Amino acid sequence: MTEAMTEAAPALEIRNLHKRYGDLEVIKGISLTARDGDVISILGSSGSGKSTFLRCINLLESPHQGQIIVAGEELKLKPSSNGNLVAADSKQINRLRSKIGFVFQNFNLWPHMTVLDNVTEAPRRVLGMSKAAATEMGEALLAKVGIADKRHCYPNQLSGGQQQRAAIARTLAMQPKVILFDEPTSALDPEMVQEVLSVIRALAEEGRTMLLVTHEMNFARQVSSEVVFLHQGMVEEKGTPDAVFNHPKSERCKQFLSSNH
Amino acid sequence: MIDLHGFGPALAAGTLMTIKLALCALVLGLVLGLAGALAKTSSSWILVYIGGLYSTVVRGIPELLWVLLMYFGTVNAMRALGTWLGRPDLELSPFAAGVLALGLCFGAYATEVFRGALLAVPPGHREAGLALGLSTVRIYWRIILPQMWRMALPGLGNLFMILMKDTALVSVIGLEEIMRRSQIAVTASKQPFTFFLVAALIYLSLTIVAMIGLHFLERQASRGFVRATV
Amino acid sequence: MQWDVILQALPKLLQGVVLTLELVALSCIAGLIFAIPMGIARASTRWYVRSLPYGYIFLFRGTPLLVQLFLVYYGLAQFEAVRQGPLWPYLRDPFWCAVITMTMHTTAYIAEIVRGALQAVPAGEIEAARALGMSKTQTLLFITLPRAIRIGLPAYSNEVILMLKGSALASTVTLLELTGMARTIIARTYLPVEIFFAAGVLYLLIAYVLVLGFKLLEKVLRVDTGQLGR
Amino acid sequence: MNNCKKILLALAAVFALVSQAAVADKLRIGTEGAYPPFNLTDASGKVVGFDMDIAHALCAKMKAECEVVTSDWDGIIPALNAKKFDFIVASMSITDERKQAVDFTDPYYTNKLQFIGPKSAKVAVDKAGLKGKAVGTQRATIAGEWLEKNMGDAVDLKLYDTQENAYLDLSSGRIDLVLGDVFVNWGWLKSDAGKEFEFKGEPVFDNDKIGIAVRKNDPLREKLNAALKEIIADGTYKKINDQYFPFSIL
Repeated sequence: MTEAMTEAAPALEIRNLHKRYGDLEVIKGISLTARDGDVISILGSSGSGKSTFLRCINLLESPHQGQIIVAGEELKLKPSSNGNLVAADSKQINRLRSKIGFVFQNFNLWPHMTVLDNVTEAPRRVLGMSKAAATEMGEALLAKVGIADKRHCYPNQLSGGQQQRAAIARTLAMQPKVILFDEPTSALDPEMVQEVLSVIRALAEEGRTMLLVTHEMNFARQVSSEVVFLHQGMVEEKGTPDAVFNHPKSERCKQFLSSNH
Repeated sequence: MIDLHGFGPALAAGTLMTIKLALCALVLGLVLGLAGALAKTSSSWILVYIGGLYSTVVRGIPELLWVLLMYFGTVNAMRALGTWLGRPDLELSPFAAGVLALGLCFGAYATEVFRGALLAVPPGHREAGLALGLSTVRIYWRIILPQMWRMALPGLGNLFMILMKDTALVSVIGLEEIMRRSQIAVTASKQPFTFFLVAALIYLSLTIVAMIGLHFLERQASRGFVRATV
Repeated sequence: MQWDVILQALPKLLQGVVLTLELVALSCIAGLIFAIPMGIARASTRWYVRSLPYGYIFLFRGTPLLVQLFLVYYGLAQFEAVRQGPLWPYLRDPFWCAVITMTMHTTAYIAEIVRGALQAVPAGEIEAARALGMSKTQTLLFITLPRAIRIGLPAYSNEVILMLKGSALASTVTLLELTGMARTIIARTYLPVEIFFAAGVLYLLIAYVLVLGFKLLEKVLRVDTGQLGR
Repeated sequence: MNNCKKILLALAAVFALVSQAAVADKLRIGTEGAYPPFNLTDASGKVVGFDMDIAHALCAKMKAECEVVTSDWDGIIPALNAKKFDFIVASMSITDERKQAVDFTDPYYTNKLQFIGPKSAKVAVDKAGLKGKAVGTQRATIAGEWLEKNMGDAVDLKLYDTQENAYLDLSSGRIDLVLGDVFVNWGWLKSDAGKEFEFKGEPVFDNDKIGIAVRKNDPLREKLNAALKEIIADGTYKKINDQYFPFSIL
């Protein structure tokens, strides 16, 4: 958190975000600010809207209302025919997306490319990096997540934990301002959870700005600078890990924590 | 264009012949396909081999060639069969040859469709039947086949559409279905575009009717099942 | 079976094989080129983009190839305007008529394969590309299409085999491809069983080689691993 | 065993396997039905033409009941040998090659082969004049054979399933010439479609005897020959001839 206050604008700011499917409102006005170096864990029971919220941030889902501001630059939105907000400027959304990394629950590696190609594809296409430079960087990132020896393998030859680490390397390759983790360990076998968490922990210790939707309570408690508890599409409780985990004010949060421990 | 130079009734008769041909070939093909699939999924390697040979060889040779072969090539075999039956003049009419050739081809493709559907029935269902002490035949008849039918239906529907168009090939052995009638009309009228276009439209309407029929069959067959959304 | 007749006919039949292969290769490659944009349009979420390809696909899949071939070859020549038109040098040649018809026909089928394959690419993989900041076009070009090609390849190889068999119809517009050659030889020897048998074996051989080739291609493109998760 | 046979026979009947074979006392005339004016199919599906009139006259003389079966031309001899019908009246030339497969009656008319082409084109019908020309004719005919034997290296030979299709391509300009039976060509030139076309050169082959084909060693041949002699003798033949052509084609 050393350089957190040196920049005036926060890395990511969400204001009053709403999302509905038809008549069903699943996000009912969530605001959230992540300053540089913040690690914000988002907790909540299934159906509380935490994954949807995360996916709205880089418009994988179209929100219904709200503002998204990345490093001081507001994402231009316009209403589409069905009432959703969509990106008004396709160049801008692609640029901003490249600043927001996203790690999926089920990795979504491209199975027809090697691990290294998965990592270098976006830097080459989006950032216009040369093949050599992208390869050099890709290999370094794969080494960093501990699967340098797997760079020429195809995703399906890897274990789940290795695949998720490759996916994290793919995200890091874009040098994002913020990384969003959408339940990165819930598709993994228990013995592989730790290897992924240790990679995320290392990123937190580097001072990366991250939003983390997770069910790993202990992990959230250890790495987070802030914890947000969602219930039925709204922020129910919010604060430091100590405040939320040890002294929850809301009944629902207490229930959730006791049943998920 | 309305009376089509007097060939309207002839084309209608041809359409009727096409429908008859397609339906007869369908029946034969379903029987062959089911037999082929049961053979290919059986535990006897000989049956597996025969089933595989059937579907591979038949699918590798043009339908047109099968039609010609079936008409001209079966003479000796039919004569032998006829002698045995006490009817030495036994032979294949163009209609029978067409039904056999098209049914044979339909069956080869249906073998694969049925096989896929058979394998898609969860093995647990069979095991449950075995655990309850049902006989193998009964398990097939009461548990596997009814489920398989539902899964095979879309594939079979596609094959039927293909079959209906392949009936045009039987025109080369002189069966007076849509295509042959159109060619005769072209000879008389010297208007190939008009009559082949009419033929195309007839086939298209047959396809549409078949699609509608298939839609209802699929609805019928999927009663009691929740349709998968993805 | 008169083997010497087959042996004598073999050089002629092999000439026919060459023409058959030319027809299939040209139409299947051209068909693929036309089918990719058509399949993409067909998979569009906007109705006005997908309706035109839908109509095209429906028309060409709903009518027999034989009718289409006769319409293009004999039908179009009925019109003076076509005979004076700029395309006549091609349309007067039965080879190009066959290639054009087969291409138009197979384009419809391949477009459906492309559409199916595009829609079968797991949504997550496309999201991953979008989340990394790739534009829609970049995602389509570098992620979705390469992935769809692998998903669609087995179906495409089936279509190539179907066109191999469909090419037999070119014999009805004077082309001496394998079936045409066989029929011409039979017209002189009156031995349909022998010659059709030989032609059938040749078709099987070509199909076999094509299947092997596609298996190899699937291996190179790692199609099997691409199917995980489906 | 007997039951088994009965079942099989019933099955065969279901599939119409015996649809034509069952009527042993009826004679079946094989023809193409696409070769005007000799044999063609009219709108009602009936096969008519010179060949058919001759065939029916022969049947009347033989006091036999006859029915007409059509077949594609290039399969017509195999079909005869496959007992799809009993004799072929389809303007078939008597050739040595065909004689190896079937027997022929005495000729019932004599044909010539002659080229036709567009009136606007000047063509000499010899090897030099035909060089590189696209010439169409029907597959498995004497015209096709003649072209292959005599002009094979000079012309671009196109073989059609029916003579009519060759004419269609001649009118569309795909081919330069058609070689065919002179009477058939004559009939087509007289029709609307043939207005712009004319005979080119002299007949190239003028002793093309047309006969009725029967299976090898079939006694039917002698019966047909006798009937043929009768209809020529009693004027029936001439009557039919005059309906179609203003000259004798015997």
